[in-house]
Formats: sequence, structure tokens, C-alpha cells
Amino acid sequence: MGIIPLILWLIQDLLYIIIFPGLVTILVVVVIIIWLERKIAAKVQMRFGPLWVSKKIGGALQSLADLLRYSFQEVIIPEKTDKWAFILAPGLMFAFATIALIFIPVGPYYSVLFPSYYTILFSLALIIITPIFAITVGWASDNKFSFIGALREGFLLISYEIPFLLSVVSMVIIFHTYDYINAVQNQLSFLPGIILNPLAALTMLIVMIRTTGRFPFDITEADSELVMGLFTEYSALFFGVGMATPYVELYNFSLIFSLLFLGGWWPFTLNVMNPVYGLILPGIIVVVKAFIVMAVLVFLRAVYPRYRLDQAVRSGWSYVLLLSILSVILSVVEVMFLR
Amino acid sequence: MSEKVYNIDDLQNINVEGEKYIILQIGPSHPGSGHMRLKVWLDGDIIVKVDPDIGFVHRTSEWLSERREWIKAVPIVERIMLPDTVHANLAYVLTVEKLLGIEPPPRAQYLRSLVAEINRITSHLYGIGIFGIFLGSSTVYMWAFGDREPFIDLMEMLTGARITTSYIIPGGVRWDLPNGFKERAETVLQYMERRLKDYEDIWVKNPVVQARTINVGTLKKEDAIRLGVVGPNLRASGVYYDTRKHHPYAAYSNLDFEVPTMKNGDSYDRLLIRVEEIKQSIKLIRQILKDIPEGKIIADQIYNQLNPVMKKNYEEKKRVMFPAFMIHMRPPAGEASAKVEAGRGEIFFYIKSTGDKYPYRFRWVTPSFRNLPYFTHVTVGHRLADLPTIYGSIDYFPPEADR
Amino acid sequence: MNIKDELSKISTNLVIDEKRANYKIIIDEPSKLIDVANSIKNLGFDHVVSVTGVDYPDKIEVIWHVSSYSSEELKGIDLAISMTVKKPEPLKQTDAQGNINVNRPPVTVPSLVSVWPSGIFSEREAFEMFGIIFDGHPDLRYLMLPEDFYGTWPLRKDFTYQKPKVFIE
Amino acid sequence: MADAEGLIYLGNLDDVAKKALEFLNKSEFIKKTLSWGIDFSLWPVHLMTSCCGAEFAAAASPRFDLERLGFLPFGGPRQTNLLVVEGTTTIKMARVVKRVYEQMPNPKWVIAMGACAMDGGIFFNSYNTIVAREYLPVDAYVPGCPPRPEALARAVLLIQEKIKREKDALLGVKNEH
Repeated sequence: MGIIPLILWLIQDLLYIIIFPGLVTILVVVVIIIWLERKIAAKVQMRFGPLWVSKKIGGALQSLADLLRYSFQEVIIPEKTDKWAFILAPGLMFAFATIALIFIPVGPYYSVLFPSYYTILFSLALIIITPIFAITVGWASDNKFSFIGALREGFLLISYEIPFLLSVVSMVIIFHTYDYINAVQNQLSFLPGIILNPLAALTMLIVMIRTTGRFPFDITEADSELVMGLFTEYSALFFGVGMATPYVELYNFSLIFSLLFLGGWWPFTLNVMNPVYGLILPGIIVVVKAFIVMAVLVFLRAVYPRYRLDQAVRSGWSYVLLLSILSVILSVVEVMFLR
Repeated sequence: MSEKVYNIDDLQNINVEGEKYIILQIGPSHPGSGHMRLKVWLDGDIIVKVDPDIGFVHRTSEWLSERREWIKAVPIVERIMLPDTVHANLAYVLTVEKLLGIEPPPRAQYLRSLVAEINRITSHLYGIGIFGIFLGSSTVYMWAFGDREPFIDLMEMLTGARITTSYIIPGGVRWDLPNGFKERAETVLQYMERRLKDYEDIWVKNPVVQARTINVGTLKKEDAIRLGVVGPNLRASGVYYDTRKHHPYAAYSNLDFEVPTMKNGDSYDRLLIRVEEIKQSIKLIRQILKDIPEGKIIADQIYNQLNPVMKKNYEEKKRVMFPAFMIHMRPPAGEASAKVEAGRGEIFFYIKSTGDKYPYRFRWVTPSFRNLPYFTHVTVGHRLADLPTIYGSIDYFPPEADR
Repeated sequence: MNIKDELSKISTNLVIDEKRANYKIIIDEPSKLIDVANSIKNLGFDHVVSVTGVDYPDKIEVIWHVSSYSSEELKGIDLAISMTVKKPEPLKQTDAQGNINVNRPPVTVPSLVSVWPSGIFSEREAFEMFGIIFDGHPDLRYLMLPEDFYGTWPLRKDFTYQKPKVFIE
Repeated sequence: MADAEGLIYLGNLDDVAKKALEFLNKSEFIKKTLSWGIDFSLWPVHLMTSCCGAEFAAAASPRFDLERLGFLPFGGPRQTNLLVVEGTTTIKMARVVKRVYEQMPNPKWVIAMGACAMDGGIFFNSYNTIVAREYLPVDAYVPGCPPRPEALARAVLLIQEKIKREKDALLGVKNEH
């Protein structure tokens, strides 16, 4: 390999890391979704929400201001914490949530790594790792509230992981592939996943709400019980990162949801070999669908209070698990009889 | 996580020594504590014992009032019960009137009831809002605090201040009804009736709220009586007791209203009863505005103390200015007690006078202080997440309890 | 049921204020207190509204205000149970700097928590405000004030105060 | 990083951090951006010291809606940068307030809300109360008893002006006065 291709290859990698689907995209997505969350809640609550920070665009820069403030605040590392775990865990949590984006395509010709037939598996593996670092965060803080938060996270993690995997597995059974692009192609040629298996879609939605800590499953960060839950002892950028992680996860999940259930880049198809119709517009379509899903999920904050831990765990092991098993059975039946 | 059932009286028998229990210090710097500290012993997720550590807002109102002229106690008692200012003011003035032997004229009595009922609605909305934020629903908090504002506007229109009104003075009230008050009040009441339906949709009938509150923090009727809790919480436990009915004051003996009671005494009932009482208060305000008699708003004894300028002012603007009598007031020796049903429950005043210009003994008990047994008795055996539910549902306001 | 008769059966020292519907039972013997309280409770007065003291130059009057939730006739009645105890003489001590410290010892009365559990917090408050030790109270600790007020009894008339430092370095 | 293990791994991190701070402190652009960011991100900690908390709560409610200014009451002291002393502080509470203030990360600001926090208010001669300025460096006072929510909003604006004015000191440790 000559030196120039190597440099180009490095630049391309850097672009992936920094711009798309890397940190800049994440920043933009998180800023927009936090702003959207606060604005939607404010709309329901008969008020303006963030406004003065940038009056012309409705205060959309609010989260950016918060981020700036966090970035330059004093970093406090309490005496009795497990220092390395305390410092590294939020970063790793954020990193794994972000890396999962590599395997989630937002267009038919888009892939960061070499084309893979196992993108669904890779992304799921990375997504499932993140809560483990959340538990590390709670354990390292040496704070009783964080500790209880970590325990709650553990309980919920165990009780909602199986339904999550089963709901994806049932889609895998229907589409007969481990690749998102193939899955979308399957939907484009037949019906979107939400019609093929509504039970799996419902399970997935519930699991999304729970894993990203949206209401009514805002249990690990229940502020009237546990101050800030896991992140009680965190200040400055660490807290900023920790607060952003659920939103990154939310973005991941919403992309997966729109790819597996909402038909991906429908109405565009693979056949158009045009950079605009083949690459950019499908990407925009997927992201818009993901944003709609995210907006629906953050809207729940305005409607529901939070469940108790035991209620959430109980429903996880009973209704949601049952629902996911039914969704697998439905998929098997469909594959056997319909196709 | 064992589902142990604790008896309500096991509290004293539980030995909380040793390393088995997690001890949580909740508050005072905690989103779910208010101005108090709750020391909580946890067995897994189950609360074994709660020790409320109050007094963070103990502002020594009794001590201060014993060192001020009689009329100057009014602002002090108001500041202690900030969401319930009118009732605190009214209770104190009733006690002083008993000592002085003054009876206010009927119109003043009706005006007192009117402003007290407006205040009751704001107090209940305050409680519902805090309950909302404790369960995690910011919408209910915002709605309740937003809908509290029109009523505060009404109070401001009538009395000139947002919440610390000092409207009621011995012998009467300070202002008459302003022009256009009745129409404005009617608009606000209609608005509130509309909004109550929204509250029912999003909050009272919300499945998550019901799952969180039904059968949580149950206080049975016998226990409620034994522990001496007050106000809407008592009535939610099924005890028919309302100071407005049983110790009638102001115009309540002439007014027709119901005292709603519930059966179970759990957090959900304590929520429902506040909604019901808002409806009753709306009814009462309409009734008062319809029935209010014409006449003076100040007793003759006070009116005679006014100087000519003040009398002219009173005739023209219907405004009572403070005569010098107020500051030099020396009620005859003796003791008096009075009770008033505030938004959160019953206020009790006991004042001993020696005929001096200061009260000799100034004793008052606020509803929140009497609701303290909820923390020690009702929370036991519930989960940690139920603690904010119970706290929010009893509508506890720490500055009021600490006095 | 005529309340006046019933109450005068319990105690001869009954002061009635007809106009204000206030009744007051004065107890002269501390040993009688719990018996009287029990018979009042059996009459239907089921909860304590307030427990407080009134400080006089040489004595302290302890007052329990009780009322009823369960009996329809008694709901409108306030009953006060009053008991007076003599204050011990204050002890004056001169410390090394020549300041005179007045040590005012607490007084002791029987606790009525065993009769009315609702008085548990009120009696704690009366303890810290007046220096009344309630004999038999299960949990007599400071309730509102920080512990560094111990021995000063704020609501007694001879209370002189010096603000404690916020932080003891 | 006081312990030996930390020194081995991190070297003279303190020196590096100081140099980085100096570099950042010289840049006018950084200072302006930062003061803009902090201006609209004043998060008060959830610590109600007294009854003015009722008006503080009303200030967050729809009619006054201080979230417009980026003023968002938030959980623990570690994540916040504004302490609002609402009304009277008793001696028992003052110990807590001081401790919460020490737990907050720099840079941080203090608003003394209400007459009691300013000068004692009607509780001025009580044996159990203390004035905010005796134990905290106060940046803005809000008169009133209790102050109207608008007055609190004005104090937030005053703090924002103060941040713009003192933007040189944002990165360093704020002087205790």
C-alpha cells in the first residue's frame, strides 16, 4: 500500500470517528433530542421551555450551553471512590453506546466497516454491554444512592434483556438474515416489520423505554428517591457524558426500530444508483423516522409518572417476556405458513 | 427482597442496630425531601424504620410572638404557613377576638370565608403539584402551579398581595369586595372546573398513578384517630371531622357544604379527597358570592376607634386603615383557644393573656406537625420508592411543622 | 350524655368557659394524672392536639389539649388538662473567666404517650422548649433545635440566648 | 491524585492542567463562549431553606417559567452551579447550606432570596436564625417577603450580567470572600 492511499484511508477513518456517524453527529442528535424533550414537555405544560439562549430558533442551543458549562466545571472526584472505575466507567459507557452506531446503517450503500452479514448481532452485543458500565458507575461512586441505583439497574437489566433479544430474534426469523440492509430489503419487497409482527414491535418499544430510562421506567434515576441515581457523585464533563449516554442509546434503538419495523428507507429502494436518491435521501428518511420514534418516547415524560422497581421487574418477567415469546411464535408461524 | 408485613406498632420493637440495614439520610438537600431530613433504615428495599429529623426551619414563631405587640404576630404566623396564609391569619385573629370579645359583622364573616376558600384551593393545588413531582410527573406539577395563579390573582385583587395577605384583622377585614370581582371569580371557577377534568384524565385516572398509590401508605380509621392526624388525610381515612362543621367559625354555619370522606385511607384516597375538596370549595365560593350580605366590614368597636380621616376613607373606598388601637391592643387577661380548618388540616391556637401588650403565652399547632406520625408509622413496611408517594400524598410542608 | 356532668365526675377541679366551649381540668396531684387521663380517654377524647407549657416565675404549667374524632357529641369540645409543677431553683455557677452561668434544671411530669400516642411529637417539643422531662416517654430526644441548645429552654421567660456558632471548627 | 499510585500513572497532571487553564484563560473567544454557556445554564440545587421555596416553586411554574432563562432546578449539588438561599436559614439549616455550597463544583453563585436571607426579615431577633451573608459569599439579593417570582427572575438576570462582567475568573477558582 502506498503512502497516499494510507493517508486517505486514515482521513476517511477520522471522518467516520469525528463527523459521521461519530461524535459530531452524536452531539447534534443529543442536543436536538434534549431540546425536543424539554420543548415537548413545555408545550404540554403550558409554557415556553428553553428560549432565551437563542430566541430566533426557539432555544435550540440550550443543551449546547449546558454542555459548555459542564465541560469547564470543576471536576470533583470524591475521596473514597474507586478512582479509575469512577473516571473510566462513564467514558466507556458512552463509547460503547457510540461504537454500536458503526453497525447500524442509515442507508442502503452505507457501511463504515467492510460489508458484514452480522450487523444486527454486532450492534446488539455492543448495546447490551453499556448497562454493565452503568452498574460500574454506581459501584465506583461509593454513595448509597448510586449504589441503590446500580442495584436497580441490575435488576432491570436482567429482567428486560431477554424480551429485547427475543423481539429482535423474531424479526431475524422473519427476514431470515442477520444484516440490517437485507432486513430492510425484505421489508421493501413485502410488508414493513410492524405489520408482520406487531408484538415484537410492541416489546421492542417497551424495552426501548426501559433501557434508555424514559418515563414511566425512569427508575434508576428517580430523582425524588435517589437524587440523580447512578450519577449522584458525578460532576462536570463526566456527568455530561453520563447524561448524554441514554440519549445516544435512544438514538441507537430508534434507528434499529425504524430499520427493523418501519421499513428503513422506504419508499426509496436499492435500485436507484444515484448519490442523491441512493445515499442521501434514504439516510434522511431513516433519521427522520428515528427522530419521530424518539419524539414519541420523550413525549411520555409529559404524561406518565414512574413505576416502582418491583412493578417494573414484575411486568418485565411476566407480560413483556410473555409478549416476546408470543412474538417469536408468531414469527415462526408466519415463516411456516405465509412465506 | 422479602415481602415482610410489618405491624404498625412494631416500630418500637424493631432493633435497628447492626450492619444488616442500610441507613439512608434523605435530605435536607434532596429533591424528594423538602426542608427536612428523613433517616431511613432499609432492609433490602423495604423500609424498616423512619426517623423524621425536623426543625430545619424552626423559626421560633412562638418565642417571637411573645415579644411583639399583638397585631404583629399576624405576619409571623403567615410566613410560617406560606401556602395557607389566610387560615393562619384567621385562626390567630379568631383567638384574639375571643379574648377581646369582639364579633365581626356578617359581611366580614362572609368575606373571611371567601378568601379562606380561595386559599384552600391554592393550597390543595400546591399539594397536588408537589405530589406530582414526587411521583415524577412534572406535568402535574406545572399544571397545578399554573392553575394556582388565577386564584392567587383573585386573592391579589381582593387583598392586595399575592400570598401574604394579612387581610383579616381583629373585628373584621381590611378591604371590601372590589368592583368586578364576582365576574372575575366566576370566570376563574369555570376555568378550574374545566381543568379538573384534565387532571382526572392525566393524573387521577392514570394507570401508573393508580399502580403507585392504591394500597400504598394505608392508614386505617382507628389508627388515624389514635395518631391524631388532621385535615384531608384524616378524612381520607374515613373519619368525618371537619373543623368548619364542628367548630363553626366565620360564615360556615350559614353555608351549605359537604365534607367528603373516603374509605381506604391510602395515598390514592388522599389524592382524591383533595380533588373533591377543590370541587366543594368552588361550590362554596359561588354560594358566598351569591349570599353575601350588605353591611359593614368591621365591627363597631373598631369602627369607633377610627379617626375622621380614616372614617372618610372607609366610607369612600371601603378600606379599613389601622387605628392606633391595633398596636396598643391589650386584650383582657384570660386564655382562649381556637381551631380553623386550613388547607392541610386543623390549626390550633392557644393564647394566654395577662392584659399586657404582648401575649404571655402564644401556642399554636400546625397541621403538618400533627401529620408527622405518617412518617414514623405509615411508611414502615413499604418500599423505598413508596416514601415519596406517602410524603407527597400527605401534603407535608416542613416550615409549617417547624413553626 | 352531658359532658359537664361526666367531666365533673372525673375531676372536681373543672373550669368551664361556656361561651367558647372550652373545658379545663386542673390536676393538683401528679400521681392522679394518668388515671384522670385514662378516664377522659374512655369518655371519648381520643387524641392530643397540643402539649405545651406555660412558664411562670416559680412554676411551670403543663397543658395537654385533647379532643375527639370518634364521638359525635365531643367533636366540638376542646378539653385542656392542666398540671402545675414547681420549678427547682436555678443553679448559678461561676466559671474560670468569671462569667456566671445559670443552670436551670428541668422539671419532671408523667408522660401521657401511653394513653394518647398522638402526643409523642408534641411532648418532645415541650421537652426541648421548656425543659419538661416526660417520665415514661419512649423516645424523649430533641426534635427541632440542635443539641447545643441543651439546658437553655428557649420558651421559658428567663431565656437569654447567645447564638451558637454555625460551625464549630 | 494524592496517593503514590496516582502519581506514577498521571505524572504531574496538576501542572499540565494549570498550563492548559492558563492557555484557555488567555483566549478571548473561549471566555466569551464560556460566559455565554454558563449564562444560560444556571442550574440551582434542590435545597429549600425556608418558606420562600413556595415562591421559588412558583417561579418555575408556567406563568413565570424561569426555564426560559435556562434555569432548571436540579437534583444533587454536584451537577449544579447556583445556590438559592430561600428565606430564613436556621442554625441547623445553615450548617447544611454551607456544606452543600462546598459540595458544588466551581464556578458557583449564590442568590439570597427574601428579606430574611438579606437581613433577617421579621425573624431578625430570633435565637435560631442566621443571615445568609454571614456564612456564604452572596452574589445577588432579592428583596421582598416573600419576593415575587419576577424578582427572582431579575436576580437570575443580575447573575448573568455578573458572569459576563467577571468572565476572566470563570476558569480559575473563584475567590472566597
